[in-house]
Amino acid sequence: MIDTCDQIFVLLQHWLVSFLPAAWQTAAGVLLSVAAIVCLFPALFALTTVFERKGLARIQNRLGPNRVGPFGFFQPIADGIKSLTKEDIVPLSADAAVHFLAPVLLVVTVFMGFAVLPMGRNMVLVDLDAGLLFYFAMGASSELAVFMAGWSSRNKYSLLGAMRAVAQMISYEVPLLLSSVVVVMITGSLSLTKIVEAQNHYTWGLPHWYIFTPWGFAGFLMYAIATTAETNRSPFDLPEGESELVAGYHTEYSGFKFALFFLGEYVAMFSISGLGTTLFLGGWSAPFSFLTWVPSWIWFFSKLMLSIFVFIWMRGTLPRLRQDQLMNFAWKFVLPMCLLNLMVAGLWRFMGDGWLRWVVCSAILLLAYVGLGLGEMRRQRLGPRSYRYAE
Amino acid sequence: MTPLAGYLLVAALLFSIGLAGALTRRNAILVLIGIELMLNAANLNLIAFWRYGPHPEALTGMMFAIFSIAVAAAEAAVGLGLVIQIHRHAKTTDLDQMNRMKG
Amino acid sequence: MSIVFYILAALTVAGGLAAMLLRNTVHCALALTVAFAGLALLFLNLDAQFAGFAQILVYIGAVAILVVFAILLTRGSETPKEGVYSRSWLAGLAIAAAVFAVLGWAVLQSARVLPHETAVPAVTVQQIGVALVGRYVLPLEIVAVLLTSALIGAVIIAIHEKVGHEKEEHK
Amino acid sequence: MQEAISIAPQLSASPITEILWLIPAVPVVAAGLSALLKQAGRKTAATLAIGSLSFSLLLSLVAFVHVLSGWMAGISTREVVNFTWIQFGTSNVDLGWVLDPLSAIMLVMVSFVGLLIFIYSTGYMEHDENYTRFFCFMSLFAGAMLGVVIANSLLLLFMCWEIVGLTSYLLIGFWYQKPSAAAAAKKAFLTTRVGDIFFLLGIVWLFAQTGTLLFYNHGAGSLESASLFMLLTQPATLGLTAAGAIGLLIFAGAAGKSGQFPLHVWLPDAMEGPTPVSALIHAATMVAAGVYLIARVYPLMAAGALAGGTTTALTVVTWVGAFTAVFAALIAVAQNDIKRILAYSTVSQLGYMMAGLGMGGVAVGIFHLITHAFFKALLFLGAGSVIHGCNEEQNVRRMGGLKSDMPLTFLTYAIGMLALCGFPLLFSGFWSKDGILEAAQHWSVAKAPLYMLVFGALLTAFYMTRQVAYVFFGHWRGGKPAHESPSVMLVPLGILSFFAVVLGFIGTPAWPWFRAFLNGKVAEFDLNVLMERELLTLMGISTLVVFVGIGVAWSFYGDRTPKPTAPDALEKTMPIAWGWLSHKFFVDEFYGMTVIAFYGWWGRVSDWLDRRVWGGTVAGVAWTFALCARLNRFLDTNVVDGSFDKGCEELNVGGGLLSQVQTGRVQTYLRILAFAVVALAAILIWSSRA
Repeated sequence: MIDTCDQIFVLLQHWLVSFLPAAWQTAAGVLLSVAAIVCLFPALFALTTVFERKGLARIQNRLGPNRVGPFGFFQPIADGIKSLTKEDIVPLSADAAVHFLAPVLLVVTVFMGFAVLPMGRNMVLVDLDAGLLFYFAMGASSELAVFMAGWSSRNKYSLLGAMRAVAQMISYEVPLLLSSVVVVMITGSLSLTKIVEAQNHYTWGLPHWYIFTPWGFAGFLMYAIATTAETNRSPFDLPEGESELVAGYHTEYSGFKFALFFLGEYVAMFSISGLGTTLFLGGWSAPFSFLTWVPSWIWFFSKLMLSIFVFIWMRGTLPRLRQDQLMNFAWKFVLPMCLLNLMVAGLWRFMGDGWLRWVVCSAILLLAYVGLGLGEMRRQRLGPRSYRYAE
Repeated sequence: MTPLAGYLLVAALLFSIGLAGALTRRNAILVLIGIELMLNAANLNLIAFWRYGPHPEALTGMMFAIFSIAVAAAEAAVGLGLVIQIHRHAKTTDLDQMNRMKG
Repeated sequence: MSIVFYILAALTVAGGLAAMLLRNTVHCALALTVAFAGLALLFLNLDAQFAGFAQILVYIGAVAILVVFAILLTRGSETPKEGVYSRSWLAGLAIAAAVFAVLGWAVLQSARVLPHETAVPAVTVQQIGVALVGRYVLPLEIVAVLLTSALIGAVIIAIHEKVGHEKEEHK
Repeated sequence: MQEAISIAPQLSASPITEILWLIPAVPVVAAGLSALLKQAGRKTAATLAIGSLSFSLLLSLVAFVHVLSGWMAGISTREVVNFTWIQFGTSNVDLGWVLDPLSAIMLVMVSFVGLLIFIYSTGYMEHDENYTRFFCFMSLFAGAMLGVVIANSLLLLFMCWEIVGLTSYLLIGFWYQKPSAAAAAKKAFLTTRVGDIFFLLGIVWLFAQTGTLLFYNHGAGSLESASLFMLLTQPATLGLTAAGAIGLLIFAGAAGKSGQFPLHVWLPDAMEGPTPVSALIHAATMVAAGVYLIARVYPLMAAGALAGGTTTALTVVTWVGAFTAVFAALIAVAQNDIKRILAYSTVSQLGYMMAGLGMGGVAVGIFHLITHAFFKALLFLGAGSVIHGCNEEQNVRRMGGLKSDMPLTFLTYAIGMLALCGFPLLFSGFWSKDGILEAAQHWSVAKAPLYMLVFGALLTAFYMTRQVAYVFFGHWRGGKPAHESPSVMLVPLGILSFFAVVLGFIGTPAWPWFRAFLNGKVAEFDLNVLMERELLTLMGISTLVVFVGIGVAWSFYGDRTPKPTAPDALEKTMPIAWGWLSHKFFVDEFYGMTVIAFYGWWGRVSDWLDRRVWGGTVAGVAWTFALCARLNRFLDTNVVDGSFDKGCEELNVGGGLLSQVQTGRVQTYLRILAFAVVALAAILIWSSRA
């Protein structure tokens, strides 16, 4: 019974596919899974927008949407209908083809990432040997979509927003990759299912998640920072800073194309949270050994939603950074920490079992954190605010 | 035609396209793009020979391609840096106008 | 020769052609990414998973972006008045055609002795990794040094010489 | 097969043997570190040296205790760790180290005496500006010496041996600004090289014969029965077996290092170095390395000897040792420099050790080596203290009456002197020398060595008494009054004198613990042995000899205060003999007239050849070339230049034409390149088709 619950989606797929001729079964199975993903995440997106608006409202001491449906829960439906029926405006001087392709490319590359994410036991679309590499390849491609959107709009705000976004994404892709490489080093595999399997062990009822090791904890922090920047979320939302750039690279988009961008951003957030869950939080494995009877996909999605909640929480709490602060932070703090973390992971790997490696690795990371942090703080000379005026 | 010959022909075509671009375009960046295309065509050759060669488990062609990709990335970075600096200096990226060896 | 190969080859060659023929430089760069993507798919078709994904990551994720940045920084997105092809384009084209002729001739000449379908090589990423830090560790180190020096070199080349620039502006 | 044995650490080696290499390595590392120090880093240098050697001593003690406990349990310990150093073709050169009773005892002795002398040096060298350099060399020496001791391969031993020689050279010439010190250093280096060449020949021969230089390698080493048997069956020249010939060659190396006749000349001159150096290197340890080497290869030297018999090699060792013992003792009688007397005494005592080895085996020689190391180090340090106290005065004739000025130095010096003389029963020298005499008594070949050694003992007692009488009795004949040395110098003296007394009791005939330990037997305490008539006679004779020597010397020198310039008491009695003795039997002069004169003559001949014959030839060739060159210049200016100018014009024109190609257009270059590639490929394909 427990197994059936755990594998319910897999069994469902097998059952549905079994009605078809044998030659078609594989293709149909893949198609079915793709369809499920393509349906599931937009739905989750819709739900999340409500939660985000209501959560932000609670943080800012407001009520949030509460008119459409019970407690305002039908708000996304209303929004969806609105954006679908709105006029699709393409600026006269815009590059129409590229302008059209940009949101499509974004959504496609973002959804591609889900192909290798294991969402539960045996629940992975394609178990690629180089899964992580595939994920990052797709993530890197989405930058091009952002650039296309910004450039094709023929609007200086769009272009500036796109440039900012691409520069930021490239800058933070380095720590993102480096913090993930740590996991690969320890697991010895790029396959995401193998990474989850490696974490699915228990000692004294506690899981072997990578976040519970010194390098894993540091890596997770770096990863979280990098993902926040990578998805252009607050406090790294400069590319979309309304006060500076109207709305960034999708200023000139309206109607359904705008909705696609919106969808793409949120789905990117889901997928990158899913990757973080897989890499550091044990993927679909249960947090305690006595909870393993709960279906694995429930654990995956609850961890994913927890990450999303942290994203929303950060957005409600932290102010936006300045561009130079953003870059300094990436290159002078996050990157050195990531490089050091690589070394620590190597040390961890070769020191063998025992308490000593815990002490040594933690000490190195803590010292580096404090040292680098103090260095950063010292550079910040807080003085009276200076105003600059346009000439 | 064997599959290998097909891949080699595609690579040759791509190489020639890249060469033609590098020879005919005015813009320095596009010349660089042409060179990138030529490099990629070479990579395709390497991978194809690896796949259909006698000892794929030795990974020689694959390794060659991977290193070539890494080197191409470095080449692109330096090349584009040069183009930007030239643009700053001469206010143009037109190769036909850049025929003086003296700065 | 499967139909997939023909589709991918057509896509790649079309991308390459577009990259070299289009008038708008940004369009050229975008067409280039199409060619890159086609090549990556060709790699996958050749069972070189790792190389294919690395191709996407490096070329589409980095080189294409770099090209695009360079185009924007050099104001190359505006089509020049005097045309996009150099004055001696005909000679260039002829030589490129000659190169293709020679290469194609060579391939067709040797087509008889080229190997036919072989078994799919079972190569895992782990094997590649082991080879990289084992047999190929020296090239790996050299590439690492090269990348570092290229990074520094690119920064030094492209760095804004503030003092000189400001003086020019004052004039 | 050998590889498998030597690469993998042997299972039988205990942990202490595995880390035995640390004992020499740590002082060497300390030397390397202190070489990096500035001159001002005096404290650091001393701390490094003393700390590293203390560490070595600690490890040596652990190793010794390990061997000792094995011996107590009735197991004779011989653990080796071997590894392959170089591999060429099918043969390989293995290095390794060994822990057995011999090396364990030597390790403790070297590191302990070395440590005491290091501590002493901090006081003695206090005012020297090259303090750090001194400790650097000393540490290097200690490391290399310990390396000699643990080496399980003749090659490794030779390497350390040469480093030891190098440090000896460096330390003798420590005050290189003194011409005499520089000359002495050079002399020491060159003289020992003479022996080392023979040594090296022996090594090469041994390697050629046995294919290994390891001493012990689980039956495959060169000192183990299989190899020895093979060496014995190989005849060499002059009726020697290969084993005997190799043994003699190795002995030549040992003779060089241990100052045996005729290569003894460097050792007295080596006293130009600082006194702690003399004590450590030229009395206690390095010169004993030769004796140790013979002890180490003793199975090779003794190979082929039947029970109670002897071999040619050992006979040679005995005769050379006995002769050196008497010869050096005779010279020591007529010397006036306090350190020179001790130096000749050292040569003489080394002769005793060699003779002991030759006649009585390893235990007899090494026992004297150990006791001698302690009391001779004590004497040298005492002499250093005297020199320090007398403001760098070294001539015994200008001292006197120091008994009251330096009471503690006197006390310890007297203990050392009595131990060296072999004063009966209480002092270690008596027992160890007695062992040698006993061996000589039982030697089957000849009785002459016994008489020579007894005569040597008489002379030893005589010259030591003479020295002590000059230095400590009578009254002060020097310039500035003497003063007692600091306690940092006196404490090592005290410790050494303690051992100079008690060490004898581990090797008395009644309780031959030392011999039993080295030979892996059980030591039995049996006082009755002392009561045997033969032994008793011998002990009586040696006691008598000592008393006679002391008495005669006292009658000549006791309690008199001759002027420094007045002739010696002995000189008045026997002027001719005195002349010979004080000139060291004219050995140096003899060498000067023969070997060195020959080299000088040969050098002059070479110089003449160089200047006249070769130089003339070269000059002739040069002149011919000069002539050719003149001819050439004529041709150049008139014929070549004209055509060359023409050619240059052509080149200019050609360059002008070619510069058309250099358009500065990248694409043109690329085009030419591509065209060339096409042409080349076409040619290649075309030619391959044909």
